[in-house]
Amino acid sequence: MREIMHRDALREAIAEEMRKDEHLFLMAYDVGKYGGEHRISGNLYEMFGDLRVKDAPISEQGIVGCCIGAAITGCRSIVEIPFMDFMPLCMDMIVNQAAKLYHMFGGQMNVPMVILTAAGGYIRAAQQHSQCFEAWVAHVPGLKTVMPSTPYDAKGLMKTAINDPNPVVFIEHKKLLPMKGEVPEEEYEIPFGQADIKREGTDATIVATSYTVHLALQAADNLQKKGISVEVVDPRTLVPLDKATILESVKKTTKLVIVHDAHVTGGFGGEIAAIVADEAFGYLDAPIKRVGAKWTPIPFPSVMEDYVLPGLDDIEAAVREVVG
Amino acid sequence: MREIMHRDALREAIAEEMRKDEHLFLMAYDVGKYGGEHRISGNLYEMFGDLRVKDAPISEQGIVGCCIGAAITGCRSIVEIPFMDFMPLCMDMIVNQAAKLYHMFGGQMNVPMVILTAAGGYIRAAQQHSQCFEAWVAHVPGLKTVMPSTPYDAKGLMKTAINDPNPVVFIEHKKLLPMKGEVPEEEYEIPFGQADIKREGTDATIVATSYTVHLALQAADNLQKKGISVEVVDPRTLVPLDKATILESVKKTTKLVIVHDAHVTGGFGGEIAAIVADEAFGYLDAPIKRVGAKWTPIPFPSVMEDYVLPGLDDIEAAVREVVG
Amino acid sequence: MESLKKLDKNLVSRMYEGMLKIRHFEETQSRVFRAGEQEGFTHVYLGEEAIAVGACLNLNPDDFITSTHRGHGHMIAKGGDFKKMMGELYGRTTGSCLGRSGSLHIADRSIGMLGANGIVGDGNPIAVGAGYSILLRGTKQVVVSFFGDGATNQGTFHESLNMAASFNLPVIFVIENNGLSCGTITASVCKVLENLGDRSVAYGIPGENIDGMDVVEVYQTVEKAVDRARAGQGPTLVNCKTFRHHGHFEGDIDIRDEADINEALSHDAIKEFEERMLKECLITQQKIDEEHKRIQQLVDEAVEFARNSPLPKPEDAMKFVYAE
Amino acid sequence: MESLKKLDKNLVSRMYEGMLKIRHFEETQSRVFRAGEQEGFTHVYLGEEAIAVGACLNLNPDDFITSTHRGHGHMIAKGGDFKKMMGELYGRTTGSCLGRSGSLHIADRSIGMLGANGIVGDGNPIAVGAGYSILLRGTKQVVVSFFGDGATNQGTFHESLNMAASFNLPVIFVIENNGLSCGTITASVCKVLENLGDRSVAYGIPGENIDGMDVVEVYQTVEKAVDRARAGQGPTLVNCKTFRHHGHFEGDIDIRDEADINEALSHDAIKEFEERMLKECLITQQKIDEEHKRIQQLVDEAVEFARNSPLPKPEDAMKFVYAE
Ligand SMILES: Cc1ncc(C[n+]2csc(CCOP(=O)(O)OP(=O)(O)O)c2C)c(N)n1
Ligand SMILES: Cc1ncc(C[n+]2csc(CCOP(=O)(O)OP(=O)(O)O)c2C)c(N)n1
Ligand SMILES: [Mg+2]
Ligand SMILES: [Mg+2]
Repeated sequence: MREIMHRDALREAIAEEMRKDEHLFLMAYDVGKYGGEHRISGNLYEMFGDLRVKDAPISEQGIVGCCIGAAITGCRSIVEIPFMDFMPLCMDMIVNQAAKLYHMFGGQMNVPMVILTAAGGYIRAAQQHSQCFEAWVAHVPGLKTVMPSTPYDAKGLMKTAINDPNPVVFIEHKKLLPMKGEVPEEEYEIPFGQADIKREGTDATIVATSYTVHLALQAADNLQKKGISVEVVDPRTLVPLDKATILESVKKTTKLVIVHDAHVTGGFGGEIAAIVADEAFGYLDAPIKRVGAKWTPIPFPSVMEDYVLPGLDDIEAAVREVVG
Repeated sequence: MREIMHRDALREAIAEEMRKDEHLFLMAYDVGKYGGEHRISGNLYEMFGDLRVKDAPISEQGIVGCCIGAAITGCRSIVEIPFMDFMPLCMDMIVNQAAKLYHMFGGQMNVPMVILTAAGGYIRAAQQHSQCFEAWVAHVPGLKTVMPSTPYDAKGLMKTAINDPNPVVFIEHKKLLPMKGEVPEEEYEIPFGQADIKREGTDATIVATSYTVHLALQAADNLQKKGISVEVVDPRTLVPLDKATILESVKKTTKLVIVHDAHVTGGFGGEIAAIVADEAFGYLDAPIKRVGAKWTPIPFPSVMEDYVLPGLDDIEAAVREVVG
Repeated sequence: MESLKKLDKNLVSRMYEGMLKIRHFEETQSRVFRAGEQEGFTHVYLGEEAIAVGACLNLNPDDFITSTHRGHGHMIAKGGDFKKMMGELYGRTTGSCLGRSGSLHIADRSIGMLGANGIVGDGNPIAVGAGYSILLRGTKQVVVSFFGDGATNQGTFHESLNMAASFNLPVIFVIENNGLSCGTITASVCKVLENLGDRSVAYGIPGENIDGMDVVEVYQTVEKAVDRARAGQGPTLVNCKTFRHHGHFEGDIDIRDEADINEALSHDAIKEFEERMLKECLITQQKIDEEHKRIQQLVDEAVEFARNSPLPKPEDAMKFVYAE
Repeated sequence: MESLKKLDKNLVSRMYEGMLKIRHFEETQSRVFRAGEQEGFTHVYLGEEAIAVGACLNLNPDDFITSTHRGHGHMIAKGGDFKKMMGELYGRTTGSCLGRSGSLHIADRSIGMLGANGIVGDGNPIAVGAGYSILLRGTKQVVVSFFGDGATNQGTFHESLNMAASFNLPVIFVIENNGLSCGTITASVCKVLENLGDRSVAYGIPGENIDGMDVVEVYQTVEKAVDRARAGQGPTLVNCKTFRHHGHFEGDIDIRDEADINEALSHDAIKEFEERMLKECLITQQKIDEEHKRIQQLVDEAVEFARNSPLPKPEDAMKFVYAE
């Protein structure tokens, strides 16, 4: 099968859906002629023109609000917030408006829109361009939260996101965008709320998200050589969350390590740990371990950033600790 | 001892510290002559004048940014964001600036300021005036997160917050503000990172925060009558978190229920559950239960709001479940 | 002041009826709310009737409006149904939002009323989005965004006007300039309060500063703006000076001088319109009395209807979190 | 254009030296960065030298500036030390931020440089706060906030100017209007791009639209603004038209036409200043050549210094999370 990059998989998904719905548009600074801060929009501007691939001012609240207003009056949209670090600038619109209108107005208006963003570190972008806020988003009812780890998942989930009648926060990772993977030529969607077991194993379960899925897989390879068999579960969407697959895996392996790029403290790993400590408590044979960023802003130089962010060593150490 | 309301305890703390430091100011809309949206500032305007108790435009980013700029140039401040629901409007300033500058600039500038806000529901204020975002705040290194439950704690923690050289998010609860409690006449501070055992017990531990501490205490009373002895731990500050007291309590009771007003999913309860499922795993005798808001925006009418938010019944049921 | 005789008769009586409807609805709402018949909070539109009515008389049923925390007047002017409205204010299932949101979030999509909003200033970006959607869908609709003088100091005001201007959107921005931002005198936090219409210069669009107590002036100014918008000539900013009869919300303290209030109350939009009509022999005193009675009766019926309407079921709170 | 002879000789040579310092520093920075000697991202100030230099020559060491993602020029103009700067860009412990933040967050509190900032527009509220602190501390300092044309469309621009105007703060807002917002042509998202200085009307303060390629015009315009600010007459907005030599960041693609770039490059602030000096016999070609050499040597020494400076220790990332 052909291999393409995340960013290209996303563009394909967007282009396919834009062809089907002339009231679907893309809006953000730099999405036009420039092709997107992460080169996701690429040639969409040439394909669909200025009105549907719209360069916007640097006005995060304005842009997101604009897509909300369009959503409740008959259009659909994808808005790009290129760095998730900028999302705090428009969390009000996302949380107080996009997530609430359907509930507040008793079903009179729903808000179909995709908020596409890229989170995460490992690219030496320093304190204000390396953050992960998926835990914030996943705390807000009315929003759905998507975090793909492969181009295949990215494309299928993006198509589902665009066709979802609700606001979907679609979280890419800066390290993933240029990464390649197999993507079929035919159209397909991946339903929300279905975790993917990226690797089967028997001794311990790793639940990992986004870029760290790849770290987890590599750690699993390394551990296999030492005779430890690790199962890697990728939830793919945090809301809705496929609890069943996670619980089943933990019931089988009886050990759980959770990995994400975000800070451990207050991260979504806590949610997963809490679910398992409640609903699979009787099956657990070891403490639940979390691996994520240490409690400090993400510094610039690699020598420091690599120390702060979770690495292979951290993951392998956590697994070894739980398998005892 | 005299009994005063939360709001008055806070005002006393602020007034005492403002008397000591002429470069400490309070800024927000309505804090002046009007006396504050929650009547926390009261007569401070008359006491300290227009420059130090400053009415501001409805510009949340601007106000918080202003306090940050003042902080790094020799002043200290308290900024009020009356409803925590408005905090998403200024999370950028709080997270990308206040929390980061000290780290980013290698210790050249620190940001002493208090961001005072009121969270929570139970007052029929509907979807956009009832939210709790402490989990967001507690996910950001560089910030401290305070959640008092009594006027005594509120005053002592506010004084510590004002004197802290870092940005402190001080989260009151709308139901607490008019609640009375004992507060001594003398000045005192309460250090951050010291949980308070609000009630001792042996059969189960409830960790509860803010207004729900009172629900937990009442539930504990009710359960006592049925022969179940509940310990109620109030962390008082989420960052820094007094893990030791929580872990010790759980090791003693072997059962844990966590309660907060915020949504269960993605709430700070997950963090506490995860810590315990890691560091006190061997002591736990039952699944960890969390009690909080159900997965929906907070609706307006009491008949619905009371269904969504955690109540006595929910807490008692959770404790009964873990004690078996 | 222009002679009413120059206007279409039918228009004059619709102006009058519109203002009376708001006046009686709100007087009654104030009374029943203060009597404790409703939960939560409510902000009434008393005194500002000429703005909503004058503006909305230019609109078609399929045109859109966005609104504020003070939204009843807007909804009535856009054709809102008294029964659905009172049902909502009483938190009953017969309300336009099924009773789940109350005064703060009243909305009726079927008449293009895109919702009262609890976040000051957030209506503007949503209005921009509705305008963008009109462009994309290629209709001739227009949008009117109502908001207060306080809201003009929010970042969203600026972002919205800039976007609407650059994208040449059919949006009319109407400032209800009552000089108050809750408990803050807006003039103390905004130097240009009197001439907020001149802020249009910053966006390269027309701006007007008009007497918001004169329904005819409002009507004619917005008429021009609507014509421009429908002709594809982009947005207009209209600053309407007005006076709010009551405190910020029902039951709030009032920071204004009583003498000033009484002085201002002597210039009432409705009373002066009645005097004009009488002077120009367009109405008789008897007809005036009848109209007041007729409309009050409609309000009373709506109150009765609401009182007798069923409360929502608690578990219905869980509905409308996500659209299917 | 005014004769340079009217100016103080010393001032003329400081103008020249300031611009040359930035030019040589940035040319070198561009080269070493593109050669792969540094990590992360960097934005250079080439072409815009006259603005930072003209503005900062009016400032005392204890005055403040806030900056942007394009901050090297501001820091040099405010008296920044080449070695500390290069140390920072190379991520070394000798950097002004101890190497933890790099190009995007360069800062030096000791010279009143309050930090380059990765969030577009966030410098403005911080500048307002520095201004408020000056008022409260009762000094005669002033603040200059530098930001781009793109940043003028952020809500924070509006909130900041409104606050500074209402509170009458000693802040000078300087727009570096290069017509570009990353990959977006600002004119396409902002109708008033050419005359952004007129946005001052919206705040009731003076505004200027000037040639940002003429260091004398910048100097004299900011001089008046600084005088006003020190005299307690409040803020000024200065729109400086300029031209950026390179793409948005080093290595970025450029959306501008090559012909346009070349045309614009022929009007270079430094080359034209040299010609003026030569024509007015204020300098000789030999002296010009010497100056270039002298300053390039300072830059080269700084690069050598940085290359030989130690990398931070990984675990030092955990420092400066909280001040004690
Ligand atoms: C973002 C935000 N900040 C603050 C508030 C609290 N608040 C509610 S209404 C109001 C004043 C609004 O003034 P204005 O826009 O002039 O409207 P008016 O009440 O005068 O009609 C404030 C500060 C809010 N609801 N939302
Ligand atoms: C809040 C925010 N939005 C978007 C960005 C991405 N970004 C970085 S620089 C830039 C363009 C800034 O343009 P301008 O303010 O004119 O400065 P210039 O680069 O032209 O000097 C953008 C969009 C950002 N860093 N922060
Ligand atoms: Mg007002
Ligand atoms: Mg620019």
